[in-house]
Amino acid sequence: MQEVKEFKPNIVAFCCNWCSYAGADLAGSSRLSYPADVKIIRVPCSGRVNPMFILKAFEKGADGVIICGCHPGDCHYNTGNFYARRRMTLLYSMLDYMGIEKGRTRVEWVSAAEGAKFSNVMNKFCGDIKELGECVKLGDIRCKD
Amino acid sequence: MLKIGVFVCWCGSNIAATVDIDQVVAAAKLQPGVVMATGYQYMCSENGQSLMRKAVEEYKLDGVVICACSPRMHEATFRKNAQRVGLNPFMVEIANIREHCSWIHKDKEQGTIKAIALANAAIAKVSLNAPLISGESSVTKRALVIGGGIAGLQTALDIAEAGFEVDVVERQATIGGNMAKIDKTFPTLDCAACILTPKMVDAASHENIELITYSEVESVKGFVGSFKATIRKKARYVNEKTCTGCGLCMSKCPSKKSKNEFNLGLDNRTSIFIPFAQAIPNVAVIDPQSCIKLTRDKCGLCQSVCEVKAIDFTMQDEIIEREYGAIVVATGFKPIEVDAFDELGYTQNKDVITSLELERLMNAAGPTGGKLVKVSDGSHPTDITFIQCVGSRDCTSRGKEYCSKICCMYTCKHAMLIRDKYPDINVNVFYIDVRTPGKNYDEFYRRAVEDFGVNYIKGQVGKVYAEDGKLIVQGSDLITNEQIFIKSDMVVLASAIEPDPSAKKVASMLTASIDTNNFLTEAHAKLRPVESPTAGIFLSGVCQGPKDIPETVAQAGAAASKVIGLLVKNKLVTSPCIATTDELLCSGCSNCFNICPYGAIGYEDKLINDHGIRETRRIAVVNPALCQGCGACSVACPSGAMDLLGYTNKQIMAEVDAICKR
Amino acid sequence: MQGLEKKIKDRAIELLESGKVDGIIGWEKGQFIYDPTPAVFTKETGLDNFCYNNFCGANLSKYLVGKITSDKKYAVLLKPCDTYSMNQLITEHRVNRDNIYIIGVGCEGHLDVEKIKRNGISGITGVSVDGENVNVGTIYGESTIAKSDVLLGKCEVCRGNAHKISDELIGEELQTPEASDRFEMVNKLEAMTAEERFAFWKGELSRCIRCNACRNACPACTCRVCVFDNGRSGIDSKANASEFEEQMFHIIRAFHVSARCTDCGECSRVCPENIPLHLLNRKYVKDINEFYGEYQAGEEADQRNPLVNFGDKDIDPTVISDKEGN
Amino acid sequence: MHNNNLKDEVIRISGASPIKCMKCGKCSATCPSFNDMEIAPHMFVDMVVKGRIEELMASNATAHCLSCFACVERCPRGVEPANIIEAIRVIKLRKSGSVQLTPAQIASVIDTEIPQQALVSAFRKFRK
Repeated sequence: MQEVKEFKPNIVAFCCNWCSYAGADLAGSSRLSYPADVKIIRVPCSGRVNPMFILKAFEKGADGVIICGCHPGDCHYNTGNFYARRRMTLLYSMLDYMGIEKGRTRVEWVSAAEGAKFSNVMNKFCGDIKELGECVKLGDIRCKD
Repeated sequence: MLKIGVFVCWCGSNIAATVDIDQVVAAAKLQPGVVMATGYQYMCSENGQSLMRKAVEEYKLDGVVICACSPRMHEATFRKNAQRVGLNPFMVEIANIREHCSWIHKDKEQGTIKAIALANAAIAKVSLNAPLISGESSVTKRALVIGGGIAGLQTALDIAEAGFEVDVVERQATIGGNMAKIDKTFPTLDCAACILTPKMVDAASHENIELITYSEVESVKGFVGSFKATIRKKARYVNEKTCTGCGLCMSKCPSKKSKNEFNLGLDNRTSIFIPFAQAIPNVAVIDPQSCIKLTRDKCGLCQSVCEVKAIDFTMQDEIIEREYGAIVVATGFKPIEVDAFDELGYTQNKDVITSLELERLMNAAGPTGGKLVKVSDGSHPTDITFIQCVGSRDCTSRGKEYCSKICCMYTCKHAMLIRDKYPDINVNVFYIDVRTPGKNYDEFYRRAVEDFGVNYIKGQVGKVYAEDGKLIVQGSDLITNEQIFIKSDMVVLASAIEPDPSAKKVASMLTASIDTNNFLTEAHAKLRPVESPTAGIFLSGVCQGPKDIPETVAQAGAAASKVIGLLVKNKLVTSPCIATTDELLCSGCSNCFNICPYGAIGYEDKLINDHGIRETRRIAVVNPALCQGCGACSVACPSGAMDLLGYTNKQIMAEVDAICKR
Repeated sequence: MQGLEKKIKDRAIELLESGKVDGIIGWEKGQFIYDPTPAVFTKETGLDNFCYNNFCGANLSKYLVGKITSDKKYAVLLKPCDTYSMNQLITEHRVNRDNIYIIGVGCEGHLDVEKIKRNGISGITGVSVDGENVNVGTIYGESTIAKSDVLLGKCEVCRGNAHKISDELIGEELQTPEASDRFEMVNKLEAMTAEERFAFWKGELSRCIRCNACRNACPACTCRVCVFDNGRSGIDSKANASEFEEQMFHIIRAFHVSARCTDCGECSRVCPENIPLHLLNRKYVKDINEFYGEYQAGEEADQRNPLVNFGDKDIDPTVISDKEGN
Repeated sequence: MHNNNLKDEVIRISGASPIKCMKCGKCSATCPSFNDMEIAPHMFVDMVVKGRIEELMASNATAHCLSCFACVERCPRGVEPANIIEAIRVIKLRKSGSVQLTPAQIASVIDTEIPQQALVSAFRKFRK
């Protein structure tokens, strides 16, 4: 009998410094657990997240990428998350259009007070990614046959 | 390659209990560039910090990674520590292995794997770090206040009291603004002039305040600490310095048919005039539109009677250029035009008036000497109906979506004052909601109802029409569920207020943002309510949102304290984590310029030497004093010419890389 | 069409002779009638080799980007659809409007020689459009073919014969072709299952040879240095190190021109592998129209494009992530 | 009693947004038929929000609304009460009587003198 090894997804979370990173800190200090598969990269603002970062993550083997920012209207820089919202909507729609599982990308608005939300979001996202399994499509589109 | 040191904090058992410190240290040592790695019980303790300093010296480290708690806790601590030993503070990166790892993962194996990934990401990032040096910019110790109403004056007085020079630019010929027109103030019913005019005098006589009236700011260049403003001082045709305000010219002026703006057109004034008795400066001004001398080159009577020879028909606009460290916007408000509400008949019936007009009619210095009479025939009214929310909370094109905030209280005040002075007058008030949050405000409203017998009707008015010499107000009473018809002599409309039309122009001049209603936007709705997102621009009074007088004065003082806090500095330290342009790559396409929330990006025609090709190109230039480091521009830039120091594209990609490696 | 060519030529000579412009950017005769190439004509070169026929589909607006620092003045020939690109370039300060003289030329739709050849016609010596048909002269005689069958892809979705910007017009009375719904193929793709879509794009993109023709022809791709050539971008690449890089390239390429793309169709026209790259751009156009209101890049100069703009009630990306179906 | 299907239908047919109502009463203040309507316009709006559609349908108030649109014109929140009343009327009409003509039967019974407009409007109102 072969032992089935549990799939451990690789998940990158971009968190804005002012709301979501602090929300993640709060989740930590409240000991609200979520899977260790989520690794957080601190960015000043969700508006700093370049679509290239997301694709790069997938290229390098990420199975899911999630972007967390301040709630729309609460951006520390006033407008950053508004721009992020448009960019990510379009990018995700494009990935979907190319047949890539849209569930692998996500944007969530998490404030500094929403430690519980952060943990819930990550638990849910990890679950979704586990269901989707390893990300092969993004690296696969140009397989010559 | 940089020499990097890695320090892994146990944080007692906070980290060490779920993360195998030794494994993290061992893994770190394998990373390129890492010359030393060690664990320590409490890195933030003095012992831990000295451990780091010693290692920096011993191994000649160029970069340091601390694997510990959140950077929001101790990043500043460790960066300061680096500085103590001569290492650039921005060569220190934190891997958050407590809040983001040890505290949430109970499985030690998983926790350790993640801690290693996070440490590797920080190592990858720091190896691409470059020393960053904070910039400095100077501060011109002078403030500009745009608007000379109660907000602007209060701000100016507070700044001046702190010892800084302030210029107040006022578009009208006198300072005072809307408050000067008001009769009494709620909830205390003290007279507005009695509390405002002393402030006006204080401002005029203050050695640090210069009042630049009858003037408008034409353009503003520069940035926080060093703004350059161009102010146009309109020709008033009267020498401000010599005019004594005796008023002789006014009594002789034959052109008497101009609408008196101060009394909202309820009476007329002469072409040469002083706006009102307590005007400051108490100097006449000539209205060039109606002056016979200026329009038809005849008359000149005023010039001949003026004993001090103050009148000069050849006077030209004057341009003043000044430098300022901070600018306060206090452009205030105006009531909206109610002409569009044709069902209320403002344009058809003289006895339908606005609340501000009622203020003038009740004011002892107003057109009727304070005697409340019908505008149409000067007779005594016996029934007066007030209509609230005219244009407020109105989503149609006629009105404003927001609540104007002050109308409930001033309507209540009017009703009370009328009932007090003329007990024979019946007063009805149509309301949707009566909103009275504020100290002693609801008590005030209840007094109007209980002690003064003002009749409040929950409902709105469908139409106002004239019948048999009376105005009929047709409205609904939602409590009794009736349609009612009230005979009235006068109808008073509580018109909504809107930002002064100049606010939009001022905001765009200052690159300060405005909302859809043209109110200026604050930097943070809760935490920075008196600052504009644009550094060095502050907000005072109603230009930021509807406010009553006490709130305006409070905000004016708050704005002043922010200005003082800025002007008291000799140098402004600018964050080094700002956007920067690669001149060789920049195409000058303006994408970054369009997206910047701070107006920090400008364009210059620069001579570029691009691998031997010398040419002048349009290049984006970031102003370090304005850039706040959000990085939106670096994403808007398609070529990657714009990048954010401290969070460069390459650094973030390196982190992604390190994290995704399996 | 020949009459129009003569008219343009005469006017061009007049402009050069009078010194009003120093050069004309137009099309030069190729070896065959169907391969004219963009060229700069000056007093020195003369206009003997100038041509304007039904194969001049190339959008010439981009050729002015290289002239931005030049103090010479150029006239450029723009078809109606090309003027959108010109407006967009002006908006982005990529051309110097003061040194450009725009001659709007009439258009009756341009032809795709590959499509003609696919109909078994070869040895082409001349074409003339006659209403709904095209008469193709060949060394073997004349044949007639329906115009709608041989139009360039971009002309099938023509946006009409109005020039959005010009200094003068020549032959503007020509009737542009009837347009079909430009989102037809995008809709079709959207209606497929994710697997079908994936298979479609895998099939298409696997042909990419990274020749960068799409990037070079695109009038919105005008960066001085492309992000994929920028050593500091973190994604620069000369040769592809991984299979992933083409798709990343195409997604990013389309993303970078989204909201700035005028949907001129040059990317697909020039692709040697016939990859329908415009379908990526057009997806962004469609999404932007649906999510943020109708927007046509280059409709006028100095518009603020939807990606450097926002609304406080914009839709949330979770609408895409949580979309029903696959 | 609270029929949400009917409520949705009213909202769909009318295209109005009763939830935007801030209960100012201006619609009723301006209504020329107020005294004839047992349910005043502002009550219509509120009752739709609460799903009390059957009561509205049972009431004769719809018959008294003149469709003068003064309430629509003057509502500061864009609620469009007259359109809501009209929607109730339409629903009432569509439910009235199960015996209806099929399109094919119409031609034989039609009076050629009937204005086209009336026909079109009848089609719109009575279609199921």
